[in-house]
Amino acid sequence: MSIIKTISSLAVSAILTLTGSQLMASETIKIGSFLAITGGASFLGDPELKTLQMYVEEINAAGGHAGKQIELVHYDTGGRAKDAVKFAKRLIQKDKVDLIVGGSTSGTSLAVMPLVAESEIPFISLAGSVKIIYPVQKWTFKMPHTDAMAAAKIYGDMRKRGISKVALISGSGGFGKSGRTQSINLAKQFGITIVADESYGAKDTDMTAQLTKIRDTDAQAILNFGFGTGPAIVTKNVRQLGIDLPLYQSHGVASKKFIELAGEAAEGVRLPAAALLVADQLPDSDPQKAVLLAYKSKFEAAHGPVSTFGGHAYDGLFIALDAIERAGTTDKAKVRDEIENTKGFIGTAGVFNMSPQDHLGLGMDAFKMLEIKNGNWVIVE
Amino acid sequence: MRYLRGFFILTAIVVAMPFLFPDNYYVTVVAVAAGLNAILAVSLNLLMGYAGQISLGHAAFFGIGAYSSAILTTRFGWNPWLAIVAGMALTCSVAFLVARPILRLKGHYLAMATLGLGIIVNILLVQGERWTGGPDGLGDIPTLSIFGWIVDSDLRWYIVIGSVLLLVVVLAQNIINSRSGRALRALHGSEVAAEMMGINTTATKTAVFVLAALIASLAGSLFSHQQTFVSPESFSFFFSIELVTMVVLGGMASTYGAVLGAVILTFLPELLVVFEEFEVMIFGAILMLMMIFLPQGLLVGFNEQIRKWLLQRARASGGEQRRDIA
Amino acid sequence: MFDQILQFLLTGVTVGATYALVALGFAIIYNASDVVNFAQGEFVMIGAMSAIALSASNGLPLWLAIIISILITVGVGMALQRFAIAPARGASVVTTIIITIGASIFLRGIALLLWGKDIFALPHFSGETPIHIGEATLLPQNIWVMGGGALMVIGVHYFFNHTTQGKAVLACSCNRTAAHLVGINVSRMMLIAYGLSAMLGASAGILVAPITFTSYETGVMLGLKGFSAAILGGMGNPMGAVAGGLLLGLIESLAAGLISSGYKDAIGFVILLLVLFFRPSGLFGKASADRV
Amino acid sequence: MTLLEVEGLSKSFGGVTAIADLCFKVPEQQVYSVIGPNGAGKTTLFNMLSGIYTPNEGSIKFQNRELIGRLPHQVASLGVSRTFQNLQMFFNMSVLDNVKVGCHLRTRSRIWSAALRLPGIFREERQAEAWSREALEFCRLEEFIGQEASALPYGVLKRLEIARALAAKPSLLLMDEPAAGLNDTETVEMRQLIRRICASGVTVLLVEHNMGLVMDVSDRILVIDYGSRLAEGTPTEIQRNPKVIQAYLGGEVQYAV
Repeated sequence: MSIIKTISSLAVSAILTLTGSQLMASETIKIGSFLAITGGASFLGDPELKTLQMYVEEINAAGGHAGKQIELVHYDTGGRAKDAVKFAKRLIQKDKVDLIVGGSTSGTSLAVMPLVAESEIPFISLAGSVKIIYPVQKWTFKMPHTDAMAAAKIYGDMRKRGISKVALISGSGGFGKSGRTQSINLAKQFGITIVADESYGAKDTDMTAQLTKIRDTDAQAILNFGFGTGPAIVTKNVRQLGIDLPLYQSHGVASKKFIELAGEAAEGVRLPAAALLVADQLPDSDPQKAVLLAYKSKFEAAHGPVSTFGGHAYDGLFIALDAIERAGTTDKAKVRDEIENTKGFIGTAGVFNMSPQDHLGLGMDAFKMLEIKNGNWVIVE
Repeated sequence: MRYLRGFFILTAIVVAMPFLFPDNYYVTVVAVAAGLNAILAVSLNLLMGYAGQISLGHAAFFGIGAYSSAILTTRFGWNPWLAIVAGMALTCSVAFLVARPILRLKGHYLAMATLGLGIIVNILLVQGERWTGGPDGLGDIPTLSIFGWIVDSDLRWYIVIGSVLLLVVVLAQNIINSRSGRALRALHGSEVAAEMMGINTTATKTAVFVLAALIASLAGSLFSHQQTFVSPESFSFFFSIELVTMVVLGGMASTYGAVLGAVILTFLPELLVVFEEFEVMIFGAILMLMMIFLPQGLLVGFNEQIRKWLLQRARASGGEQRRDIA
Repeated sequence: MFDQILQFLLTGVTVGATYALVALGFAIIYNASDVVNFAQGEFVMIGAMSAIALSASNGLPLWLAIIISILITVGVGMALQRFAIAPARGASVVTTIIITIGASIFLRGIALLLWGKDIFALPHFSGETPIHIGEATLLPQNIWVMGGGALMVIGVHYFFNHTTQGKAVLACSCNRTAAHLVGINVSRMMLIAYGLSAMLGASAGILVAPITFTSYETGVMLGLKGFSAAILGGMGNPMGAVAGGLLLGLIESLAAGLISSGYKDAIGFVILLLVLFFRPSGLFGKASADRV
Repeated sequence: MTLLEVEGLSKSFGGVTAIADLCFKVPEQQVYSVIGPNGAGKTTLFNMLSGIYTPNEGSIKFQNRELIGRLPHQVASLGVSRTFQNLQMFFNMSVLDNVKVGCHLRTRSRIWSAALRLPGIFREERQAEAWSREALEFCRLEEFIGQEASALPYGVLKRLEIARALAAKPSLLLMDEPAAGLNDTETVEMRQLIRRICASGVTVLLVEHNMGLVMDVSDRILVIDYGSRLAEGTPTEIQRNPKVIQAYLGGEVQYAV
């Protein structure tokens, strides 16, 4: 009988939620977010959520933003596009948020873009794919550098070292696939030949088979696009097989976790990443330095090693809040216009200068080429 | 028309909801997802609950339908309705081709084979980037229009999905209570006896497998046009397992059980989001407990509980003359 | 070319050894109770995660952490039998499958709460200097995986064929009532079977954790691969499960190396399906016939 | 008229001979019994007659048509129905639906027309129900019509299986140990039922261990041992046949020693 009770109480609560009033005081800024808090991409969503929560709490404790309290409504998509669409609708229709900052993965971001356009609500995506902002869509903005920029940065570095033949290996997830496509598209422009094109599954535990094939090509460097355990295993396997080619990873591994997992094998690995990782190595004249150190120390005090992913949430949140302040209202159209007018915003990913043609607003200089030395990142340039 | 009694109740609920809760997120958005899941669960239940052929790969056919619609409308500019039909035709041939070898298998081997089929289809969706857009998926899928009535709002989608669900429920009930439906249940009960009653079990299994796949394909196309975006993880083996769970949770061999299971499994995560990181654990615990205490599924389980309760009351009041019932 | 193939084979065997241990766990539980335990992968995860938690954050020596984490997992396995499988006895096959799926989600949820979403690595047992066999290489940990796996397979084989307890477990699987009648404590045998299976899973998890890393979600994919391997070998035949695991590992590695790394999993499943079409009860499974 | 003619039938499983060079003829509208010790190959014979096993050699002619090479459902469609030694009820269905499945061959509707409930379906459903009631009444099972098969006692299920087989309107009914496990009263009812079946024009091929029942209802009896024919004849002839006495009693004597 107790089951029946439990279930009926669940049913009652369901009905209550169904009928419950959704009126909210208008004196708050409602920010909605859907993130991959669990699932394979949780290493993106987790620091993003922590960052959002941390700053919203701080602002509210300090009396709110421009006199208004901020309310953060967030849902976990698990990285699934279907759930992203559902939760985006929930944010828009049920929670009636003023704008959305979220979408950890490109798949979930791309999936909600038609909905965002139709509902006319500003959406700041935290995902990497260039498809999100190219072609430009009126209501969608994006914080992280694109995978095309990462590939270009890597190729630039390769050319400097005289490398022209590259073996490509990538994860079969959205990030890896998209990175692979951009790398192939850009290769010609940089005079680079792709001599191998291998891939691995997100949960694969051994990539020696793929790397053995790569070893027997005439590649001068290996480039890996992927995130999660994959890149760490690739790095270890490369060393295990005794391949001493330069190994390039993508910005998907821009966290201390990667160095910890790959251990000694990570020595000498190069990757493009935002300056956040090397904040303390920046010259004091760098305009970003103060912002980066502030974010880094705040995050690390509360949650451990910082990654660039949480930084994107920081950028998104404050670009949104600045726009609201400039607009003097939470009116969606006006806020959108102000986001588009963002100029000289100093974020963790770089200095943002948006325009109607550019909903990202970052230049190539925002990316730093890093090399892992003695278990830490060093700027090479 | 006794076998359609449940259908009329279901119709009443589906029609009443938007009036009772106008413009409500749960009715227009979650209920549409629940409706699609229910269509899938009802079709899977024909195969699994009635014919006793477990399938852990049903999402594959859902995916084939969805991607057929997506690819044909976006890349070739086909009319959505034509794309739906083409998707069903493709699903039909795929299902027909694999049905014979796969349905020879029994029990866990059948489960494995269907699981493998589902995973293979999913890998093709991920790897076939040129057509499917890879893991990032495919967007800008046009919505449906019915004689000029454009299905462009959540409420309209509710009407479309609700109608299709009711239609599928009627189809399923009609089949179950017919010669073919009895043949299905018979081969579940005893394959050899069914054969001896003149039932061509191979053909019957194939027919129900194809039928279930067709319905799944239709659901997939609708999903595709409703979401206007598809990506492979919506058709992963996790979703196949979720569908099986819906069928078993509601009560195997009951169309309404399948609908109930789908509704519960769609709404449960919506309600559990408030528990944040506890959500996964609570969801697992609820699933486990429901199956331990109501192994026949919720619908059958509840009916039995209610019957027991009535019996107890009758006994308490009726006394002596009721003893024979027990 | 030969060196390449040698490397593919070595890789295949190491990966396959993990699959084999998980598959063996499936086979043992299936043999004892006719249940396909979809929470098998979770045993792997719990073993690895608790070993890491104990050794890293609680500072226990590695060997002690390993022993304790195996005991924890065995406890989880027995609890699963006692509180989730036993009460549902007599339920249909699919219902028990859903119960084990529920259990695996539940365990994953608990792991998420306890250890968070991070990915962890266990230190290699004996260094990371590659061992060279011709042009092919191998890590010392790979030898641990293969050796540990082989030892456990032999142990399980001995247990079922040469000990009274092991035979008693098998007797329960053949005929529960008869086993009960000859004085076998059936419910205890079930606990032993689940405990043993959990032990295998945990050991597999601990052995591979230095190479493959682990997180609260690791169990899902390994469970799936283990189930595939068990089916490939023939459900209910423990040695078949081991063979199935090794074979699946080899197929994947060779497919990745020789055909296409993107489609290697698909190739694995296609071969599995082909095997089933020709041998509907797996490679080493006994065909079952209904008596009428 | 011969309804069923078996010639030179042989079947072995992995080198073990189950049936060897068996010949017999079943005349129309009679009760023809096959007896023999356990393991003599009776059920194997039934499984070959109904298309479940394929013999290694020989022929099975039913109404002058070869049965070998036909699948069970094809055999059934020619007018052969059967019951099983181990009950093969559809426990997931009601009593009425179980018997309605028996009407499968007498109805035609397909899954697609059923899904759309085309008009013919209603007629067919009513017809199937009428036939099923008829079969249930014939087996004196009308009181159970609304129940679930899983709720019935064993003795009733044995008769229900027969009702289901009869609903197919077969010309030949294979009965595999219909009286096994029945008490005395039920056995008497079963004997009467077999007689009624035969009287209604259905030829019965019976395998049974209850000798009283066999001797009482059979027109002719075939005795097999180790898969081959030992004797054949009327019950009286069989009872007097020294080989049969030897096989049965000899076996018992050996047991006693």
